[in-house]
Amino acid sequence: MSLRDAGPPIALVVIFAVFAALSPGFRTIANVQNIFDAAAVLAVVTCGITFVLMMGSIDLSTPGIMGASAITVALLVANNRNDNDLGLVGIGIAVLLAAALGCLSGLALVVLKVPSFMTTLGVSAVGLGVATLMFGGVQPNVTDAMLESWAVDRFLGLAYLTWIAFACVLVGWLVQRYSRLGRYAYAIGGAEEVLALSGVKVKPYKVAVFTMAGAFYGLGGVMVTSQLSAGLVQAGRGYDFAAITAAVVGGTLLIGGRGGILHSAVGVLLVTVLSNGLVQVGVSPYWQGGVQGLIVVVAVAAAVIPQRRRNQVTK
Amino acid sequence: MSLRDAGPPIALVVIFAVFAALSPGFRTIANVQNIFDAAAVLAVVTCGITFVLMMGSIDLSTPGIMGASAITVALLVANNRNDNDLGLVGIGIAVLLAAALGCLSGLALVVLKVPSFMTTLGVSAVGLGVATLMFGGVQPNVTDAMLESWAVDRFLGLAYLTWIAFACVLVGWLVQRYSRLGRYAYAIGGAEEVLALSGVKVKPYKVAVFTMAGAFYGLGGVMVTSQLSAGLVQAGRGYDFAAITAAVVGGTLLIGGRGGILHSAVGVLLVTVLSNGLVQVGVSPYWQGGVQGLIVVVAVAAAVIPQRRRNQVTK
Amino acid sequence: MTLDPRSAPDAGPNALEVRGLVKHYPGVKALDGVDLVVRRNEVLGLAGENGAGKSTLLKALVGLVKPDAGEIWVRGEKVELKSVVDAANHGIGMVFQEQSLVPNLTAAENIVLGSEGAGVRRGVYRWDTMRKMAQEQLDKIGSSIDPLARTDTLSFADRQMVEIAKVLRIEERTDHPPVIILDEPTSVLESKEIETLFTQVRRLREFASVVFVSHRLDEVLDVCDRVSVLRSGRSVGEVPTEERPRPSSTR
Amino acid sequence: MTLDPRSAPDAGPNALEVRGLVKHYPGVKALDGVDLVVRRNEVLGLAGENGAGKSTLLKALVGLVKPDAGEIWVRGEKVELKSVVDAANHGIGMVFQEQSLVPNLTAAENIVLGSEGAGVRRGVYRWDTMRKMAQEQLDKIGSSIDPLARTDTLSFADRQMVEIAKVLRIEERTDHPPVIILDEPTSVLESKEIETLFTQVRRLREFASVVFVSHRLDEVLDVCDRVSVLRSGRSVGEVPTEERPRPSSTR
Amino acid sequence: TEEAVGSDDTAAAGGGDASTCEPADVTLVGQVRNESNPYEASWLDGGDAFAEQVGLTQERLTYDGDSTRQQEQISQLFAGDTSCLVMNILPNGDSDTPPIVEGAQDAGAYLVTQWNKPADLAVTDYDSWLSHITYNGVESGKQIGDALAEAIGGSGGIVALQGILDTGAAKDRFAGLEESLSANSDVELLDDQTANFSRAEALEVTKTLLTKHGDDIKGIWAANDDMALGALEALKQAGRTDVAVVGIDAVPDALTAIEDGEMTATVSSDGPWQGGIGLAIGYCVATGELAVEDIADEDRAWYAEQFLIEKDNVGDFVSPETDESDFACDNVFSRSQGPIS
Ligand SMILES: Nc1ncnc2c1ncn2[C@@H]1O[C@H](COP(=O)(O)OP(=O)(O)OP(=O)(O)O)[C@@H](O)[C@H]1O
Ligand SMILES: Nc1ncnc2c1ncn2[C@@H]1O[C@H](COP(=O)(O)OP(=O)(O)OP(=O)(O)O)[C@@H](O)[C@H]1O
Ligand SMILES: O[C@@H]1[C@@H](O)[C@H](O)OC[C@H]1O
Ligand SMILES: [Mg+2]
Ligand SMILES: [Mg+2]
Repeated sequence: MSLRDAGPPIALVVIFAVFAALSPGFRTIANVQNIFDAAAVLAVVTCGITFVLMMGSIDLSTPGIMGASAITVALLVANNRNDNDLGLVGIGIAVLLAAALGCLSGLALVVLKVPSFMTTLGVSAVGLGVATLMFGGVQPNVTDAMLESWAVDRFLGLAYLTWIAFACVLVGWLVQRYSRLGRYAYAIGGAEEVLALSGVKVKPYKVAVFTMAGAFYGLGGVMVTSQLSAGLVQAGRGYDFAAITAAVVGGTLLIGGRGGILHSAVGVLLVTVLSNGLVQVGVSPYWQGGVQGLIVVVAVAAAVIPQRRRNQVTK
Repeated sequence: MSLRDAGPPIALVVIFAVFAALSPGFRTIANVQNIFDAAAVLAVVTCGITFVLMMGSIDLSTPGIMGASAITVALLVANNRNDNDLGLVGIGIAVLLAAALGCLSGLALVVLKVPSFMTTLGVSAVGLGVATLMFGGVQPNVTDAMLESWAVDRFLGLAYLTWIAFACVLVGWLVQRYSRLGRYAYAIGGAEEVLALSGVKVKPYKVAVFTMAGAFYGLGGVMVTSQLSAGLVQAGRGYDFAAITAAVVGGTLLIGGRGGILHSAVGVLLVTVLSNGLVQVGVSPYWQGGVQGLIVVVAVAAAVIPQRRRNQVTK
Repeated sequence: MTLDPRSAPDAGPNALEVRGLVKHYPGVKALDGVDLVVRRNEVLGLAGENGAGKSTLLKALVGLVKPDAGEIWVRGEKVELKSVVDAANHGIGMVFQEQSLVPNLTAAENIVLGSEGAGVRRGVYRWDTMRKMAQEQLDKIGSSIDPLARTDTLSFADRQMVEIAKVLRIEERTDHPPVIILDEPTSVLESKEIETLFTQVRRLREFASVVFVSHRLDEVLDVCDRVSVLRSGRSVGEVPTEERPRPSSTR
Repeated sequence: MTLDPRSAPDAGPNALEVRGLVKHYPGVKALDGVDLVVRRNEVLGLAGENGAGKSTLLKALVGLVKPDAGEIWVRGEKVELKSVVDAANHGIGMVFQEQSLVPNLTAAENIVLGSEGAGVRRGVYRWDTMRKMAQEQLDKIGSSIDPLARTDTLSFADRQMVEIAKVLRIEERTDHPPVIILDEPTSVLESKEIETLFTQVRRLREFASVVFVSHRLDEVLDVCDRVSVLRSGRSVGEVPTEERPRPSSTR
Repeated sequence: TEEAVGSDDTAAAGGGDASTCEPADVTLVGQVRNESNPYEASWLDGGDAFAEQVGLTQERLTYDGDSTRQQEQISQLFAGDTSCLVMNILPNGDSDTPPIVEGAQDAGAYLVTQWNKPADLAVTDYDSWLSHITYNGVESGKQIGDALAEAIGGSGGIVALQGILDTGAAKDRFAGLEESLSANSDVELLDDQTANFSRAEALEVTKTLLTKHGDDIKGIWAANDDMALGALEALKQAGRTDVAVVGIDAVPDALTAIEDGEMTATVSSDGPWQGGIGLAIGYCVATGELAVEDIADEDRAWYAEQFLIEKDNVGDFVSPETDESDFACDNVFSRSQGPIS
């Protein structure tokens, strides 16, 4: 890990230390577990968006895709709205639907050549529309024991969902490090035209990256459903910015070609520690939003100091 | 106007014609006036964000700045919460506050070298925080006759607010065409490093652009307050994406250096015609979000076909 | 495979032949009916003043420029080269004047990019294999860089080596020796590096034909078997280096 | 103003003097103690093989490269040039090998960029004045392009003219004739355009000193009063063009 | 898991009669979405008023309509001292309620929730979850629908502004409107659109509907007062004074509008009372003045009394003061309109 990559982990340690010093409640084991649990969904979503950002694209489809997946899974596993009881298969279908929506973003990007900012915003609207239609006015509540247990049962002090998040980070890291998809995504962010010169057709990889990202968001939607025991259209609200923020805070640039899953994971922890710590320390809710915004800006500033020039592209 | 710039106006005409053919209600004079009135606030906000996008930056501070300005103006003109009655001066102060918040985004960008994506997100949080503090639990209702009349009184069939929007577009166009600020903003998007080589200090211009954008958002917040006769913290909700969408739909690129106020104005009309038309045609509310997302994507696709390569940077 | 009667030499068709190639740019005739012959396993120098059309000609040979008229024959077969990949499939590869590597990938990945072969199995990287494949190419040109270094951490000269190693991989695609084109490879190198490069170019001749472009006459004379001279988009002569008098230069 | 005894010629101090300039890059000594004298109102050629250090030297003269050692004297005054603006304020300007124009601005804006003077009053553009100012510069070099055309709609050659016109404006900043540096200005021009450029360079001599870099010997000989030769970062000679034998070239 | 925890764990849960708190040891927490929503701000003010009444202060929490943040804030409360913790919570949505309830049960805190609860989650399965209060949305939708029908003389066209489509409140209220429509067969629903409970969105949508249907519109049914107020602005801007408007929530601006004759009716959901009552119930149980076992099952999940407010009775509601006697321990269920069906 180069010096340049060391900024965010150092910031994480510093912020953690400051909160631990300020608040006894913060430094308890229970609270640290709490932080990991709270970070789980964001971590999974960020895994997906990291690949997109690595390519130099952006993805705003998260809320729509997560909403669609949340409602879908809630209606397919055991629930109070219908007699479905598909269990894991239902979860699989929800994730597949999410992947299909992600694929749609990617296709619109490469076929219509619309910037990802617009295609993903469009797909988000479509996802929310689909979710609202399926929602049909009655909250589907999950009664599926397995899905419910994911949020409740613990292993080594952490909720199953948190372990799922760890697994996703691991998978994401393997993809980034050992798969053609991951390496090409990275290369697209570095020098797309060189890939084309070398005879690599980049379009399928772009579509594949958006598809994979969609799958991660879909899993995120499932996880939210497990936490809430219900399928919400709003399951993904705010996760678009939160995930981009986490990735950027962790050192993934908005111009592509830098950063990666581990960077993003650090970013997720940073953001989560921050919002947990502010409450623990007792910052008034009036101020929390502003304070959090400022700290994030400062953290990013600290992180980009060693790489100023390159970070300027979305200026 | 080159062929490349003709896409969005053509799309506007086509979409307008389609709705006019489908719905008799759509093609009435009253509805066209209605569309202009409905576009007014978005047009003003988009004026501001266009300069930021032209520079190659992005701005997500709109909701916070508009909220702060809305509450401020409502508390400074004649209202039901206090005895202030500052009239135009109150409006001026609200716009100045908004400009100061915009300035903050710009300063954080050039001093801390944090990407504008993050600084403006931070400033939005600060603005919403300030607004909530001032709001203090009781809706300030505006009783100022002048501010109220802006939304109600008409000149040549259009509300005063709509004429204000026309004035803003005109001012924006003059700034873009005839001021050093506007031309340099454009040049920064085109080739920032050349400006530096030529001895131009670009930082003050960046800060100035964000400040000017803030002022436009502030005026937008005042206009919302006039329309609702009340100062809402939520006055700017959704205007960040709506404005970026409008600008992009109109042909302003997210990489800077292209587009401009007139492009954005066309984009604003396109977006407004779309949401008006969908209601007029009677598309079910459950479908509208999705349909609108799709049409926007297609409209952007149509608009970017002549300029494919360059539009790819936020890929 | 059509044998071309005009060129038929003793040892089968030429590696590459260009006939009457024309390319217009708005306002410029960059190529005005160029002819060029590249024999097998020779190092051909391409000389000519700035703007003579050298780069344009070479780009046509690797499918980056579509000529307006004229023909390209590869080993006696008339071809149409629509892309770099096309050219590579015909065994023609080029090291560009500006570098074309992905900066944030490793040297090994850049070398095998687009033809990873056994280095990637079912989409999964086998770093060991890939390293070996790259090492093989680097060994050919005698470079000792670490194949797993990130490209943007390498010196300019080393990156040049990576480019050459990458181009050399096109021999995997054909069953005959490739044609390797170097467009002003020395312009950014130091003299020690240039020496290394020359050694490598001479070594290349054993298993490839090489087209070598340079402004520096001494270079061309040093390393080439023959020199073709271009002026204003036309061929104005073709001289074996032995017959050519050593002209004075600015040195 | 310190008069330098060593160089003092008849007509006051030299326009520009460089003494023992040294610049290291990682692994390369790009400049190894270069000396250079530019007299008033002369066109000085700068020759030397690729990598000789020409561009590095010139960049030091316009404040883009900070030398590790050595001195730069402008009209008998020792100066430190920290930026392009610094250099311009001392009357030194350069046309870059790669172009440095803002593509989406007009030619006129590019020409006056950063020193708009009367073209902008209180932040407001006066397009008429600006057009006239630009026209004046373009007239000096005999270019007939429309000052209000967007730069990216111009041909490469015309953009080159815009660059030269832009650099010429530095004479506004000093009360003495400027030093204009042209780094390989012909490498991308067609011969007709080169002719025009030469005419303009000769014309420039009347109100400026010019440093002209080119690979092409005939060019240098054609247009320059003297030629300085660089090799491996050192000056290896300075020849008035009349005394120099015309060497053969690849032409 | 609910059953096990719910029935046997009474001692540990602290909700039973075994443990009583000193009044001074009680921590009062009120949590709503936003301070920037007048109704919700008035709720927290009501909580403050009650706290003052018993010599305590209320901790005001807001989570900005963000479910994750709500859960986080609550789990942090549970990480502290919970033995005398009293919480009056507005869950963001139905699905946010179960984890809050489970957490309270585990922590032994005293919890009252309002508005949102999954239908199949029974308060009586728990003893830390003291009560759930809501208003009958179908009823309110119907009441204002009927008032609107009457205001337009029993016949004519109306348009409906729905709330956020994926909330129970929006759905129930619209169902109430549909009931009302079937009873008033001469009233025709010309159009229904969503304005997402938002004043600004309602303004735009209403303007468009006004041009679409013109003079056919005699009335506007809005699923909350914020939207009704937006619609009023649209009418003002269109120069229309002949259109009746109804809403729900009884926010101050709506009451003023009714007083002024601009708006026809709204339904009270008494924010200050809601903010106080939840804390009052929790406080009474925590201090031992009320035992969970003594709370009747029908008072564990109940509809609170709501009033149709029209011009003739608006005066009674204009300044919604909390009444101390409402919060007396023997009076906390006095506003019940019966159990949630
Ligand atoms: N893409 C292009 N568009 C327009 N003109 C071009 C383009 N590429 C080359 N030219 C023109 O074509 C002519 C030949 O250029 P080319 O680059 O082939 O010359 P060259 O011999 O490689 O020169 P150098 O020694 O400078 O590399 C020049 O006049 C050049 O300006
Ligand atoms: N920014 C840099 N970093 C590292 N080395 C550099 C840099 N710029 C130039 N060099 C090296 O310095 C030496 C001199 O380069 P310079 O560009 O000055 O030569 P030149 O005479 O202009 O050559 P050319 O005729 O190719 O333009 C070369 O070895 C070059 O590789
Ligand atoms: O403002 C709305 C309110 O009227 C309703 O009671 O519940 C949902 C809220 O958002
Ligand atoms: Mg060339
Ligand atoms: Mg050079």
